[in-house]
Parts: sequence; C-alpha cells; structure tokens
Amino acid sequence: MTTAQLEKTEHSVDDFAKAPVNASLTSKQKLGFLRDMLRIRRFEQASLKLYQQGKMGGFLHLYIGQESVAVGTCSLLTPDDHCITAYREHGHAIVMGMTMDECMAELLGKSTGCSKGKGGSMHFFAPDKNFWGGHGIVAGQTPIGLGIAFALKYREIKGCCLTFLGDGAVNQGVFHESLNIAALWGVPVVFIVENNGYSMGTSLARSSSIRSCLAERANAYAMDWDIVNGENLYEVRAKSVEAITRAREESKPTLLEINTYRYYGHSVADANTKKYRKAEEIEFYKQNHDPIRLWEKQLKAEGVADDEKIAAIDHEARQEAARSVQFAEESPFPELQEIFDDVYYEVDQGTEAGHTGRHFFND
Amino acid sequence: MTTAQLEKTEHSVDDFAKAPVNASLTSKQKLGFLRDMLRIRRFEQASLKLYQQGKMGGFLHLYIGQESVAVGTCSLLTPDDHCITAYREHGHAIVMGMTMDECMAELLGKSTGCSKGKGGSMHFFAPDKNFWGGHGIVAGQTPIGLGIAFALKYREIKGCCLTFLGDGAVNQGVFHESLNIAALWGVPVVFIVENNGYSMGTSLARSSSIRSCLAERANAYAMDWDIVNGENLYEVRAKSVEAITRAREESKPTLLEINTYRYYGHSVADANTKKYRKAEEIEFYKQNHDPIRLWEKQLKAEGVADDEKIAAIDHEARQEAARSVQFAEESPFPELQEIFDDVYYEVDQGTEAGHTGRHFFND
Amino acid sequence: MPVITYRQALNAALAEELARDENVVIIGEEVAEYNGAYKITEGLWKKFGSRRVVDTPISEGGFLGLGVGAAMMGLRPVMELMFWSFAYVGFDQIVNNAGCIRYMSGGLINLPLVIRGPANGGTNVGATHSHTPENFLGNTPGLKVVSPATPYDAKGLMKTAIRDNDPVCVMENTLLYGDLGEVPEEEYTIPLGVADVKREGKDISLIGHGRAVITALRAAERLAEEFDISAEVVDLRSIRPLDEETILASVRKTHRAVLVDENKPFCGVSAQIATMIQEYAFDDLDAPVTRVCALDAPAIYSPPLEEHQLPTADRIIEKVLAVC
Amino acid sequence: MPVITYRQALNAALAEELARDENVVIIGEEVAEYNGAYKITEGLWKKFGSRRVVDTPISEGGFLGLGVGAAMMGLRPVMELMFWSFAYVGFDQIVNNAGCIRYMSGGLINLPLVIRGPANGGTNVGATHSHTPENFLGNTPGLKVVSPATPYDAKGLMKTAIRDNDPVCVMENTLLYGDLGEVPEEEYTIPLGVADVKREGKDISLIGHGRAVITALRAAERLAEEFDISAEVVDLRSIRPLDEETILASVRKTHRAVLVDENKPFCGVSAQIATMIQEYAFDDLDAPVTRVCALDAPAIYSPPLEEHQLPTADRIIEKVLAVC
Ligand SMILES: Cc1ncc(C[n+]2csc(CCOP(=O)(O)OP(=O)(O)O)c2C)c(N)n1
Ligand SMILES: Cc1ncc(C[n+]2csc(CCOP(=O)(O)OP(=O)(O)O)c2C)c(N)n1
Ligand SMILES: [Mg+2]
Ligand SMILES: [Mg+2]
Repeated sequence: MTTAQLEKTEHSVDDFAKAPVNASLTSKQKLGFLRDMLRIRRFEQASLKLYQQGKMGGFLHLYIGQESVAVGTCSLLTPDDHCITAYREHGHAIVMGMTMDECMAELLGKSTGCSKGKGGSMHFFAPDKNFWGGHGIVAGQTPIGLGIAFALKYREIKGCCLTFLGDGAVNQGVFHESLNIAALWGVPVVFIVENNGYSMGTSLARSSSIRSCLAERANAYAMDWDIVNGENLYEVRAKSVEAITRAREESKPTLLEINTYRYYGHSVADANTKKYRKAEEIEFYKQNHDPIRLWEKQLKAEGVADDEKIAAIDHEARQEAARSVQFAEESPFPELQEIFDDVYYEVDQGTEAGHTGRHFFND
Repeated sequence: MTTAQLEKTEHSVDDFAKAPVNASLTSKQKLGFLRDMLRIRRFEQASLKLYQQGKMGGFLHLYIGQESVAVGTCSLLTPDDHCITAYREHGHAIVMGMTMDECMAELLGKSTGCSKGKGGSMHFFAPDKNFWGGHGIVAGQTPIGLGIAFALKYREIKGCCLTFLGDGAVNQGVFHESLNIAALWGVPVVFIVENNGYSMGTSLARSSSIRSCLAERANAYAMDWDIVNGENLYEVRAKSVEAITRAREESKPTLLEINTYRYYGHSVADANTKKYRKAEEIEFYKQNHDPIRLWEKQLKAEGVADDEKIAAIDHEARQEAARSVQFAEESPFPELQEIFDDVYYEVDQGTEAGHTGRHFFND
Repeated sequence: MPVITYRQALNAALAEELARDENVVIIGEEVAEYNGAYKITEGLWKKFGSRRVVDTPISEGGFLGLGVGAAMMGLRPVMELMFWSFAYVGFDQIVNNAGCIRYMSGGLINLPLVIRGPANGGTNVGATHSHTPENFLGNTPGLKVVSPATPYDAKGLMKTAIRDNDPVCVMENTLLYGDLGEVPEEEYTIPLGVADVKREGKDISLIGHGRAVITALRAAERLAEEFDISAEVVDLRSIRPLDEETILASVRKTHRAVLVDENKPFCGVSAQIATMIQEYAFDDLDAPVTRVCALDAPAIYSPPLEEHQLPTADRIIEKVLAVC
Repeated sequence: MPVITYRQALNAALAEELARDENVVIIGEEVAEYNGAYKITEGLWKKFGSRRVVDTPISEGGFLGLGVGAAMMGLRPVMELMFWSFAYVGFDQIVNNAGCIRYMSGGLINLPLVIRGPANGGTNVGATHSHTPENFLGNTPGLKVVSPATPYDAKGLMKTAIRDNDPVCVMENTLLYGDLGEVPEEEYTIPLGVADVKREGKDISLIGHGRAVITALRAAERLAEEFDISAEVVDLRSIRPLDEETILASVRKTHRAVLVDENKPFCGVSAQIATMIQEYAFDDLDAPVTRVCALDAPAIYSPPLEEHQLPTADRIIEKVLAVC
C-alpha cells in the first residue's frame, strides 16, 4: 500500500465488513459475488484457450486478477445506474448481466455475438443492461460516461454512471476535461481508475507524475476522491457506495482509485509480459492477494461456504464457460452483406430518410 | 486577491522590491520596463484604431491591462531562454524584441509583416528572437512550449521556455498532458496562466472547478506552483525568477498563475464585452490596478522618473506606434503567387526534393 | 414570404426544435449567456434556461464526448463548435465515438446527435481557424454531413438534422450568416440526401456545396450575360447521404461539369464528385470534369489574397470557358 | 542481396539515422524499454539509450506537440503512433501545428518531423483501431505523406523522411511488417514524390499505395494467368508529393485504370487519383476509372468479413474484367 492509501485507510478489513452496505448482505448475495468473480475468470480462461488455439485473433485483454473491482463496484448498482469502461471489459460486461454466450460469440466474430461480431473483444455493449461498452481508444469512454450521467441528471433520475479507466489512461487530455466538467456542473459520475500498476509495459512511476496517488489529482478540480484496496470486496463496496451515494443524492462526482493487479500480459499478444515485471511479482500477488482466493477465505471464515460449496460454484462457472465456447463455435459468421447494416439507424429501419440519397459509396 | 493568493503571499510589495532580481536593477532597466509597457499599450491602441477604421478585419485580441505580465516575466530571459504564447501575443512579441513595424504590417496582412502577412494577428513569430508564436488554437501551444524546453534539455542548454496560456485554456486536455510530461521528465518549462478572469464571456467560476486557484492544479502532478499579483512588476519578477531558476538549474517545471485583467473585450469584435461584466468592474481596475500607472507611481516614489520623463517615454512610444502604422499602411500586400511560398521548406529552397513530384494540387 | 438571415433561420430552427422536443439540448462554448459567438443561439438561453442551453468550458473533446453519451441515453444534443476548425482537438470523439459506436454495438445504440458550427475560410483569421473538414467527415461512414447555402436550406436542414436518428454534422459558414432569403413561416423540413438545382441551365453544370454555390450562381449570371453560356447550378446541400441522381441528371443534360469547392483540392469533396461523375456519366461527358477549389496552401491571412484563395467567379468562368 | 522483413528494414533505417545524426530522437509509447508495440524500434533503446529513444505516457496530443516544439528547435523527432488510429486524439497537433506553423510564420520556422506508425485494417481489432487517415493528411498542405509497400521502399522512404526538412507522415502497415524482401546492405534513400512501377503491363493500370499494391500484384498475376490480361501495377509510394507523371504515363499506355485503395471510398486517396486521371488523360481513357476500396462501413471485427472488407484480388479482377 502506498502512503496515501495508508493515510486514507482509517478502517480495517473488519470495519469494511461492518459497513451497512456489507453488513446487510445475505449469504446468497455473498455467494453471488463469488459466483460472478469465478464466472469472469472461467470465461476468460476459456477465451484464452480459444485464442491460443488460433480461433480468434486481434486483441484479448484479460481481466484476470482484477475481478473484485468490477464485481464489488457493479454489485452496488440499481436499474437507474449505468456502467462504461475501456477494452478490458469482459468482467464488467458479465457482472452487468451479459451472457457468456453472447460475449464468447462476439470474441469469435459470430453473428450471435452481443455486437453481431462487429465490435469484437474491445467493444462489448448491452444498453438494455445499462452497460455502454467496451471502448478501444484509451480514455475515449470517459467523456461518454460523463454524458450518460449528464442525461440522468437532465432527466432528474437519481442514478449514476460508473466510468472505469486504467492507470495509464489518466494521462489522456479528455479525461482531465471530463473531470473538470463533472465537478463544475455537478454531474453524477463516478470515475474509477483501476490501477493495476502498468499501462502495457510502463509502470505507473514511468507514466504519471503524482504526489501520493492518482486519485489525489481530483483535488485539482475540488472533487472528492478515495483510494481503495481492490483485493477486498468489502472495502471496494464500502468505499464505492459512498461515491455512488454522493452521485445519486448530491449529484456530485468522485474519483476513485482502486488498486488491483493483472496476471496476464497487457493483451494475450503481449510477448513482453515477463520482461517489464518479474515473474516473482506476479506469483507473489497470486499467492497473497488473489481477490477470489481472499473472498473464498472470507466466506469460509464467515461460515457462508465450505470447500465443497465453492467447488460446486466453480464447477458451474466452468461449465457455463465451456457451453459458451460451444455456442460460439457453432454459431455462424455474419453474412457479407451485413457489413452495411448497423451503420445508420435510418437505413437499418428502412425509413424514408434511410432511402433518400446515397449512404454508401462502394463502386 | 483570492484566499490562495493571500495564503501564498508571505511578502509585501516592498519585500518584492528587495528581492535580489529587483534590488539589482538599474534606473535604466526600470525605465526600460515602463517603456516596454507603454510601447505595448500604444502599439495596441494604434492597432485598435486601424481596426475601427476598417483597415483590418478578422480578430484583434488586445493585451491592454496585462502589460506587466509579459514585461515582468520576459525581462528575466537570456538568449538561452524562449517564449511561446496564444493569440493575445502582441505584448510578448514586442518585449521579446520584435519591431512594431513588422507587427503592425502583419496585422494589415502586408508582405513586410513578421509572417509576410500569412499569420495575422494571432500568429506572430520571431524564432531569431526566441519568440515562437502566437497560436490560435486554445492551449495548442502548450505542448509546443514543452517541446522547446525538451530540446533545451536534450542539448544540455541551461535555459527554459516560458509557455503562456489563458485561464480558459487550462481546460484543454493537451495542457494537462503537457503538465504531466513536464513533471515526469523534468522538462525546464515554466507554464504561466495569465488569469484575466474571463475566457471570452465566461468567468473563471463558470469554466473551472478549483479549490483555491488554478495554479494549485500543479499539485496533481507534484509540480511546483505559485500565484502572482500581476499588477506589480516587482512581484511578477521576484516570483517568476524562482520558477525560471528552478527550470534552468534543476530542470524542473513550474505552474505560475498571474492575476491580471483585460480592459477590452475578448477581441475587438466582442460585442458583448459590457454584458458579462459591469462597466464599474473595468473602471475600478483601471483606476486602482493599472499596471502602468502603478509602475509609474513606483518609479516616482523611487525618484527614478518624474512626470516629465514619463511623458517623454510615452511620447516616444506613441510616435513609434504612429510610425509603424504608416509603415504598415505604405507596405505592399504579398503577390498572389506567394500563396504557395512557405508551405514546404524543400520547395522554398528549390532543393531536389522540392522539385520531385507534385506538391500542390491546384487545377 | 418573410425574408430573414441565414443566422435567423438557424436560430429559428433551434428554437422550434427546443420547443418541440424536451430531449433537445444545446451545448457548446458561449452558446447560452453570451448568445453564441456568432449569435446563432441568440435568445435561446433566456427563453429555455440553463438546463436546455448549456455553456461549456473550452474542452471540445470533453463536451463532444458528453454529447455522445447523452445521445446514447436518448437526448438529442445539438453541439456547437464555435468553429469547425476546433473539431480537431476533439476529433477522436467525432470519428471514433459518434462515428463508430452504433456499428460496433451491432446497431444496439443510436446516436441522435448534431454537431454544428461554421466551417469556412475567408474571414481573415488565418490557417488555424479556416478549416473545412466536410471531406474528412464525409469519408467516415456512420456520420452524415450537410452544408446549407441559403437561409431556407439552413432552417430546413437543421430541423431535419435534429430529428434524424444518426449523428449529423452541419457545416455552416460565417460569411453566409448575414445573407438574406425567403423562409416560410410554416413549419417545413428538408430531407437529407436531396440536392437542389439552384439554377437551371443547359451548357454546363456547376456543382458545389455551401458558399461555393453562391459563388457559382454569381459566375452563372455572368456566364449568361457575358458569354451566352447557360450554366446549371447544382447545390449538393447534403454531402452524405449524397444525391447522386440529381448530379448525374444534370451532367447528362449539359455534358460538362465544373465543380466548385471551398475544400482544399487533394481528396476534397469535389474529388469524390468528379470520380463519381466520370464513373457513371463517362459516355455523356464531352470534356473532363474540372474543379475550382481553395488554392492549395494553408489559409492565408492577408485579406486581399485570402479572397483569391477561395473559389471566385472569375476562376469559375475561366474553367468554364476552357471546356465550353 | 540480403532478404529482410519490412519491420527489419524500418528498424535499420531508424538505427542508421540515429547513428548518423545526433538530432534524431525517437519518441512514442513503448518505443524504448518495451522495444515497440510492433517491435519496429527493437534494440534501439539498448543501443542509443534513454536520451535518444524515449517512452511517453499515453498522451498523443501532448507528445506530438512536444515533437513539433522540438523540431522547431532543430531536433529531428521521429514520433511513433502505436496505431495511426490514435492520431485523432492528437489531430490538432498534426493538422494545425505540424501542418500550418511553417506557413503562418512566413517560412521562418522549419519542421523536420516524422510521424510514423501503422495505418491499416485487417487485423481483427475493430473500427477504432483500423483507420487509414492518409487521405486526411494528404489533404493538408504543409504535410507530406508516404506509404511504403515493400521492405526496400520502407527503408529508403523512412530514411528520406527523416532527412526531409518538412513534416512527413509515414503510413506503415502491420500486415506488411513480416513481409520479406531484398534490401541492399549499402546506404540508399528513395526520394519522396517518385512512384514505382512494380509490374509492367499494357492492358490496364492498377494503381494504389501500401498493402493495396501487394493485393494488386496478386491480382495482376492471376489476370495474366487466367485471363491473359497484362496489368501494370503502379505503386504511388508517396502520396504527397505525388508522382502524377508516372501515373499518367501508365494510363496513357494502357488506356484503362482500376484504383486499389484500402482507404474508405468517399474522398479517399483514390478519389483524388481518379479525378486527376480523368482530367489529364481524358482522351486517353477507353473506359471510366473505377475503384476497389475498403467496403464503405466502419471496419468490421469479424475476421472472415474483415478480410472481404479490404480490397481483394477477386474484387480487383472483377473490376478489371468489367472494363477490359
Ligand atoms: C489513444 C490511445 N493510445 C494508445 C492506445 C494503445 N493502448 C491500448 S491499452 C494501452 C495501455 C493502457 O493502460 P491502462 O490505462 O493502465 O489500462 P490497462 O490496460 O492496464 O487496463 C495502450 C497504450 C490506445 N488504445 N489508445
Ligand atoms: C480549441 C479552441 N476552442 C475554442 C477557441 C475559441 N476561443 C478563442 S480564445 C477563447 C477564450 C480563451 O480564454 P483564455 O484562455 O482565458 O484567454 P484570454 O482570451 O483571456 O487571454 C476561445 C473560447 C479556440 N481558439 N480554440
Ligand atoms: Mg493499467
Ligand atoms: Mg482569460
């Protein structure tokens, strides 16, 4: 933990467990968090296998190691709340309610994919589940999250938009612009930096000049902020709910920094993953800080689950992932002509506007 | 003065006068500052008249009221130091050594202008005088200033680049990116926010969410900062020299915020200038805070100048401005064919590269 | 019919759509309290208040992205760029977010967004402030682009753009803001993708968009008077979708075309039109399609030269005489 | 002659110019310690150190502007964009600062700057990562644009770009990085503005840049074998400056042209070439110039479809057969 974390962390893990938002949890809910974390991990492990088998190409950015962040934060959302993130979005997608089938099919570019094979690994969307992507341009999603929250406020809906980004993404100008507007106008957005220590091969120290932590940059905008130890679900929830409540009730933004870690390379194609950090660093984290193992331990300590129960949940998750692989593999690719669908609403709907003038310039 | 200013201002005006950088000034130098401030004001008043006579169009952003900022800061520069700013640059241009003739001719789009009539009011340049513009896109110059300072460091030259921007410009993303890189790499750049309280018709409070002041945003990057009362030349110099020395000696950047005020509208075409602020506000500033009047008072108190001396300097400045108007009016416009000069170095120089392939696609 | 300015026509379109649809919200720099840098939004803040007409910091990337997010949620943001030249600091938000998100979501997300502002040279503000990116925007499938030349078209196209369910870029022109024209009191809209023959003719087709149309009309008058050449003037109005039929019908009639374009020539809009004409009307052409574009250098400041850098009636006439 | 990859050719060009000129400095994301996302800068950091090969934060606008400032001061920065697609977050710095400052200073300021990186689709990374902005850049007077198709051209053009005293955009292609080709050991450069006839022919001219040239060569082979059609393949290599003479000479010989372009069609590079050909070789043309471009939608992710979205030999052959 950084100094800033220590300074800001006035509570012990137990205190976080006692926070109302956690104290009120049922065993079923707690097991649900485990299930979701395991589902994310098993989904991604299955996708990794597909990649290694040469069944998908392009990029595959694995979230493994960071599951507690998406599950902890998004578990707090209601139907009036929204979520948007970058390209490392499989975890958020799943916890927001997307099915493994549609996600896995999207990875393979199949027409049954969530985006009909048009978006791919970096571009999952499920607006009906308040999940707005999945964005490939670093920090490009941050003003969109601001805009989603702006629309909530415009409509006088007491919701918020969780807007995730990476520790490298904080150095894109548009994020700074978004922070200022959010604070200036009182927009109910919660910016969440998932600080996994690296942007590709660049450690935080090589990408960002900071005093104690990235979240402290919020001070520049007179914005509230907090720093969170992401390995502990209780802490993630306890601290996030404060930000979410501030957004919903006071229409004020927050910048949260959640410390976490990714086990794999930047993407599966990252050949350097063992060059910019030591194997021991990864191993140490896995042994001591794995959020799933830690949560299992917690559940066992609380008597909520035993090894058998955990194994059963894990088994289910693996099966679900395996079924999604089968579903994806058996699904058809889109037809060639579908390249021209989904470009324009008016064309897709066959409205008069869609028929007027030429929209596509082939030949 | 804002709270932040008060907090940070530990010295009285007299203390600033005693700062070594000011204590060592000769009378001649002090009179030189007056001369430069008056030259800027008279130049701009003359240009305003040309504009009102319909002899120039486009934009004309007057610096009147802010003269002490350019004169105070740039008076500290050596031949190893550089300067770049936005479109409100006539003051900086003149104090960096550009002649009124070439500047006035540029305003009229004449071939004798500093940019041969190609840049106009917003785009003055004099690389031979270490003045790098004159930039029309808000904050677009900030990473360029960073790059100029980067080059100094690369070449192991102990200089710095003063990089000016407005209080509205701080909300452009590229400025944030530049701050981070400057602090991260230790680039000898001094960012100077000329806070005149407004960006066009928008007051600072409506454009920026801040705690105490804009300069404090530097904390986000662990960068040094200071806030300066711009109406007093001694204070501007005393505080700026610290930042400049930090850049030269330690290769570390600083963010300075210099409070100042503009008397005219955003540009001469700003029809609203009396709508977004009260006439009394402008009048109050002119009466109590005019940097030229204050400096004259100071010089008289110090016995450096009397009314007669001041009037003589002013007269000279007015004459110089009048001569530049004549020069500009009598100068020819560029020839039509010159439109195609100055696009490509290789073409201009008639090198083989400049003759190879088609560079321009008319017809 | 009442005669009003292009500026008033745009203002009326915005006012009517604000009144008509609670989801319409105007966002941009100085659009509210200042009434707009070019007064297109005059009076709207006073009438509709700070919720519907919103001043932003100088953060084009930030507020354009905000508009994309708000549009995703079903608002119909009308984003003002004080100049289209400033689009480049927020270009990613336009091309990648406004332009690609519907596609990448497999059509799940709609983006009823308008981005508007002036895109023109000719006002003595130098190269940084004189860009005309309609070709860049038109190149981008997912975006639509219109460019009105008259008050009537300005109002009709703006209203349609706001009601359209795709992102529409409206390219206005500060040099036209004061132009007068007849605009009916009654409600009307102009469909995107329909060109307008602004003057009938039989000897040659002059084709362009925006202010180039006005210049072409001036040239056409002189061609008739001085050279007895009957020029047809086709106003694209909409760049994407594009009304190729009207263009081709004109060329098939006149057998000759000169394109007039305030874009820079290399890959400008007129390059696309020329390519299309020679492809589909090859046998109808009695001469190559030629172009009168902005002279190919960054926009010069010097006022008398800048005037010549943009297409002039003289240059059009010269080109016409070369092929007629 | 040694056979090396396009990647190695680029790497050698950078290494040679770093060694040759103290003012050359490589700047970009992951170019140093990580050896480059696509390994173009492999080994350079180790050899030349952190002063000459510099890793940046993810701040394209910031570091491109830094490059402009450094170039003004006489350094010769070579800026890597990990993808040209990311140029849009820093587009203002390219268009307004790299593109216009020399002009706006009346020629007082030189900008010996290179911006390089891959600009291509076809790698299953979706629309946001598959942009090909060579038409946007070519539209901008003040910038130069090159696009090498082979290892030989990649090395020769890169070296020239670094030595050129104007800003040059080098459009590479990740799908070509592994391609092999003969590259001499001895020093050589290739002038900007000189096209290369990659294959001689007499029946039709296939004209393109970058990877489209490779596709055209494949089509030409099949045309010869299967249809006894002799296609000439002209590689633009340099988009601005443009070698119009070589293009026109080819068309005057073959009387027919099909343009192959991985750009989107509307105002793509090929629209400029088609416009130019019909204007200057009107009477030599026996058929309209037609085009095979990227299919006009945002880049699709689905791998088998994406393959078809880019120009294929089949689509080229179809177009050729339609006019031959
Ligand atoms: C504007 C832009 N620049 C560069 C990239 C290439 N890129 C993709 S992810 C990435 C690293 C981002 O790191 P971070 O924000 O920490 O997120 P993480 O990958 O760790 O989740 C880079 C440089 C991009 N996609 N967009
Ligand atoms: C990117 C961009 N957006 C908008 C503008 C239009 N504009 C020019 S100056 C200005 C206000 C800037 O205010 P500030 O930074 O405070 O500087 P000041 O004019 O007070 O010196 C605006 C909005 C621009 N030139 N560039
Ligand atoms: Mg990271
Ligand atoms: Mg200001």
